[in-house]
Amino acid sequence: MSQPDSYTNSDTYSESQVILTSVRIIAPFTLTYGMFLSLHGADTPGGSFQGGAIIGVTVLMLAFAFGIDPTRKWVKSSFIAGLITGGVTIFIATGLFTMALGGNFLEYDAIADTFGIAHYWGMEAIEVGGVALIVAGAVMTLFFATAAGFTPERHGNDTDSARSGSGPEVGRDD
Amino acid sequence: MIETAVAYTLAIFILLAAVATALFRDVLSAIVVFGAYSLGMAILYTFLLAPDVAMTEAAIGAGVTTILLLLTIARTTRPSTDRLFERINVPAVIVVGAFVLVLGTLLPDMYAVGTESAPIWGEQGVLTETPSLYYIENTFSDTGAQNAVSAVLASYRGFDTFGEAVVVFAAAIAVLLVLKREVFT
Amino acid sequence: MIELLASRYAYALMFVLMGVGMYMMIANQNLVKKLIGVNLFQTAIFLFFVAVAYVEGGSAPIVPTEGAPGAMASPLPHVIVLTAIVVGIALTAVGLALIVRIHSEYGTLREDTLREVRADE
Amino acid sequence: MSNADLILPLLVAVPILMATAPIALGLRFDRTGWSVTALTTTGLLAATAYLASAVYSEGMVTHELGGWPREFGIQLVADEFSTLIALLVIATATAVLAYMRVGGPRGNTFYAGYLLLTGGLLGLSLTGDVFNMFVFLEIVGLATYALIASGDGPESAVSALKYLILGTVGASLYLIGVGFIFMATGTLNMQVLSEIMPEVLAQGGQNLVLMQAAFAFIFVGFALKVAQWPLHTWQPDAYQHAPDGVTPVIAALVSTAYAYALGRLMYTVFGPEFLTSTPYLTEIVVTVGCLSVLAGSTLAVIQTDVKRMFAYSSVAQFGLVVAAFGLVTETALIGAIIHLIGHAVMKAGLFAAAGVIAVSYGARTVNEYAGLADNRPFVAGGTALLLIALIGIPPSAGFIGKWYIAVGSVQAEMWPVAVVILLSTMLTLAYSARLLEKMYFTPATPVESPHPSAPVATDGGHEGEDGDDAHGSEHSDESAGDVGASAFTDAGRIGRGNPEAVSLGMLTLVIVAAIVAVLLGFAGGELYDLLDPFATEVFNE
Repeated sequence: MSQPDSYTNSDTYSESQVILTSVRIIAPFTLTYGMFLSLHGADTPGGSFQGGAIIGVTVLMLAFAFGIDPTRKWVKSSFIAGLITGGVTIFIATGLFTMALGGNFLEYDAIADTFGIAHYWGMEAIEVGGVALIVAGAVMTLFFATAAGFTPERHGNDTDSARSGSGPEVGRDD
Repeated sequence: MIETAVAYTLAIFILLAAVATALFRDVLSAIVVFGAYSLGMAILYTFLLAPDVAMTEAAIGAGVTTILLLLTIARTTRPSTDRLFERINVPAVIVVGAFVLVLGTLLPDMYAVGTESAPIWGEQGVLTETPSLYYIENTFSDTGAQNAVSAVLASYRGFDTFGEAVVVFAAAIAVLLVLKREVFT
Repeated sequence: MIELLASRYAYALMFVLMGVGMYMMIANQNLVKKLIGVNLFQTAIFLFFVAVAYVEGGSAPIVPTEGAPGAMASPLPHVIVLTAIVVGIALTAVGLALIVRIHSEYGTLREDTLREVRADE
Repeated sequence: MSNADLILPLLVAVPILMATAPIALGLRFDRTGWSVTALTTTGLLAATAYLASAVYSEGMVTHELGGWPREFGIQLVADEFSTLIALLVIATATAVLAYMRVGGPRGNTFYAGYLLLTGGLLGLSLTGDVFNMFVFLEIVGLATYALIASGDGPESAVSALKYLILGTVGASLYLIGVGFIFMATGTLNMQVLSEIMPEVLAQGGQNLVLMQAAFAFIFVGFALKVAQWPLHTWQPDAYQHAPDGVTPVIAALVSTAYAYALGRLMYTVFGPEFLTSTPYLTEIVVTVGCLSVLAGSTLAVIQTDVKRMFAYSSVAQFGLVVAAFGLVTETALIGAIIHLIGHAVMKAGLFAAAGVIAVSYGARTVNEYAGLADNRPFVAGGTALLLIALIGIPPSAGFIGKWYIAVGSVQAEMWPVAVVILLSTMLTLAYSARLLEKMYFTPATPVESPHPSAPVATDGGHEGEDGDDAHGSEHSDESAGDVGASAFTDAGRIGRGNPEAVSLGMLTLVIVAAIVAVLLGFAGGELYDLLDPFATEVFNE
């Protein structure tokens, strides 16, 4: 199952030296800031939603500066899929783990009672391990999918397919 | 007092930005003004003691939303503009105006902004031990976190956050389905 | 009247913003602008919750490690708004993806043109 | 049954956890979606059945998430009402999979979306917190928009966008209602709210006005989501243009879950006392419901597209449910719940039948149904049975719901509702009879191509393969998709669909739905007894 890797939207960015340089300088900082926000949300304003979004936006900045195609080649589909599915899995696994220890869903005190780890770390687990990953992955997905746009793979026969409305013809190109 | 004055000014700025967003004929201009609107909102939130919300609005409302909107018009067309503003649709204005006026009749019954004698603080209502009071008093001893918003988000109402994470996941899946892509493009 | 508006300015602003959002959904023919209208409608509600949580002369809800916390904004509505903002961006993103697809199928973003194209089929 | 409550979070979390599986596995394998989904829903069905046995023998089961007391945390609640809806959701989600195996749509992201929809619907039915309900409303919404847009035609994207905009406005109005509830009481928990409502009523004044405003926002929001006239416009488009495999799920579950949420809020949060004591409230709710019944039925009669006709019929049936909610009597409330269940079963069957007929007979409009009974006796029989149930001829699912609602309207001394029920039955008879007459008494005309524009050449190459592929050997999903698509070109060529493209599972779904719709007619008394504790508690608090 492979989609054609052609992106016809190189017109969405301009290869300006100023932008390239500034993104090169800014990107490490925004990435750090995003991580700081994710990790430090329990005591100060900010948290994993904002942090994850900023991490995602960093990748978007790179895409704007270097073009969407090259960025897509660095950021693999499996990486993005891993971020999102991993985040959801960690989140739910935390909840199920507390249930396995005899607590309720997401009752971190069950972990605290069994392993002596503070309640606090249960929150960190779902924030950093769950939400931040999901948000960062989703921001990238939303951006790259929209940038790639909709490429109808059908043979330009609208009256027919409008009536059929069933069975997307996936994978015909391979 | 100075804070109230700033808040009023911001409120007026936000209102003007919203009206400009509605009336600009050029979509690009509307998007830019809408971004300014979101930033104005974010600043107003900091004056209303909600730094977490302000940061989210700035990062997501002004940041990600604007990027996605810009990307969309880059992927589609931008209609040529002959006029600066849209023609005002009078029937719609009348309908909407009536709607706003009806809602306005609710104002006298709403509690004043910033008052502490409101049901959420256990006064003038039925409940005396409200969740709002409980969270502020017990967040640190219950969870060990100082930011009460984080504590409510991740612990007391962790299930809401679960739902929120699922919404984000669902959005990613939905975009792939809508654009008919099998893999995470 | 003036006093009423001054003490409840955030709610009044919320109602007007809801009206502006609704106007955009009804009157604007461009689908992107309709979606911005939906967004505007939602942000008005966020303002409502933040205003409900606000306490005059209070502080942001960061509790001290020791001692009794003073007057503070309620964290609960803030959490609600955080969730709602994320829900809002999710809906916007899906809406935009739909718009991109509609544009590549019909070649237009205007609702009136779209109606004509569909009627022709 | 000390640990039945642990099932509650699992019912929500497991489908969502499993939704990641098709995506993760999709990186390595092509087609795992259907199997993963089928395993998950079957397992959940068993768990829900276990939960139901606990609830109906020992009463309400609750789970306090995070171990926090309900005042400060979020609670999941399974009572007689929500358990029934959860059971309906998971049973329907499992059953419709039988259709999708061959009928499509397919693809890993599609099944991820399908599992998200299931998890969202279960969360929506089990949550006991008004804001948490908003979150699940949006999960359900997002998944629904995506599933509708997974259709091939460009129309499906337009209908999905229309639904997205109106659905978001509906959910936003609900959120404003939540804000007013919070402002007036300071809490978001449904049970706490139901306990303090009498005091709010006694106190009166400002807080009561805020609660009335909250009700107004919530009711308008749900009127949009449940597709009440005149806010129903998104629904016919959405149902018509969704893929044939998706429409049964959406028509049976999504609006049903929204109607459940409305009922839950009206009766648990606001309570009968609030509903009857607020001036004009019941009259308005009943009027909106009755207008939807009449408008929906009338519009259904004049439709030519069968899926669209059924969609308008749904507007009418949900109107009946909303009107019954507005009657505020025990009998009407139970009648509304039973009608919700019955309608879901009948519409799942009817839309599945419409899909089967479209694929196997190439018929989508009423006129194209001519001669169906002679050529496709089984699916025609199933459709006929379901239509008879929909009209409400006893004994059938459609009859008992209407019967209890009518009895409730007499108890509430709202005679016009009984008259509206009678009128709607006549109108339902009118459009059902049109279809039945075509199916059984109009001979099939030798067809000149109904869609002359369909190019014959495109799928011609598949003609030889069709027969083999349709028997659905394990690896043939992909080519089975071609069968579905080419069925229409066949229809264009010889005026008939491809009977081979219909699997046993697709046909079974129709027949089983028809049988269940009839059996429910006999089980009216039992259902009433199951729901009676809920209604008694609501009305005697």
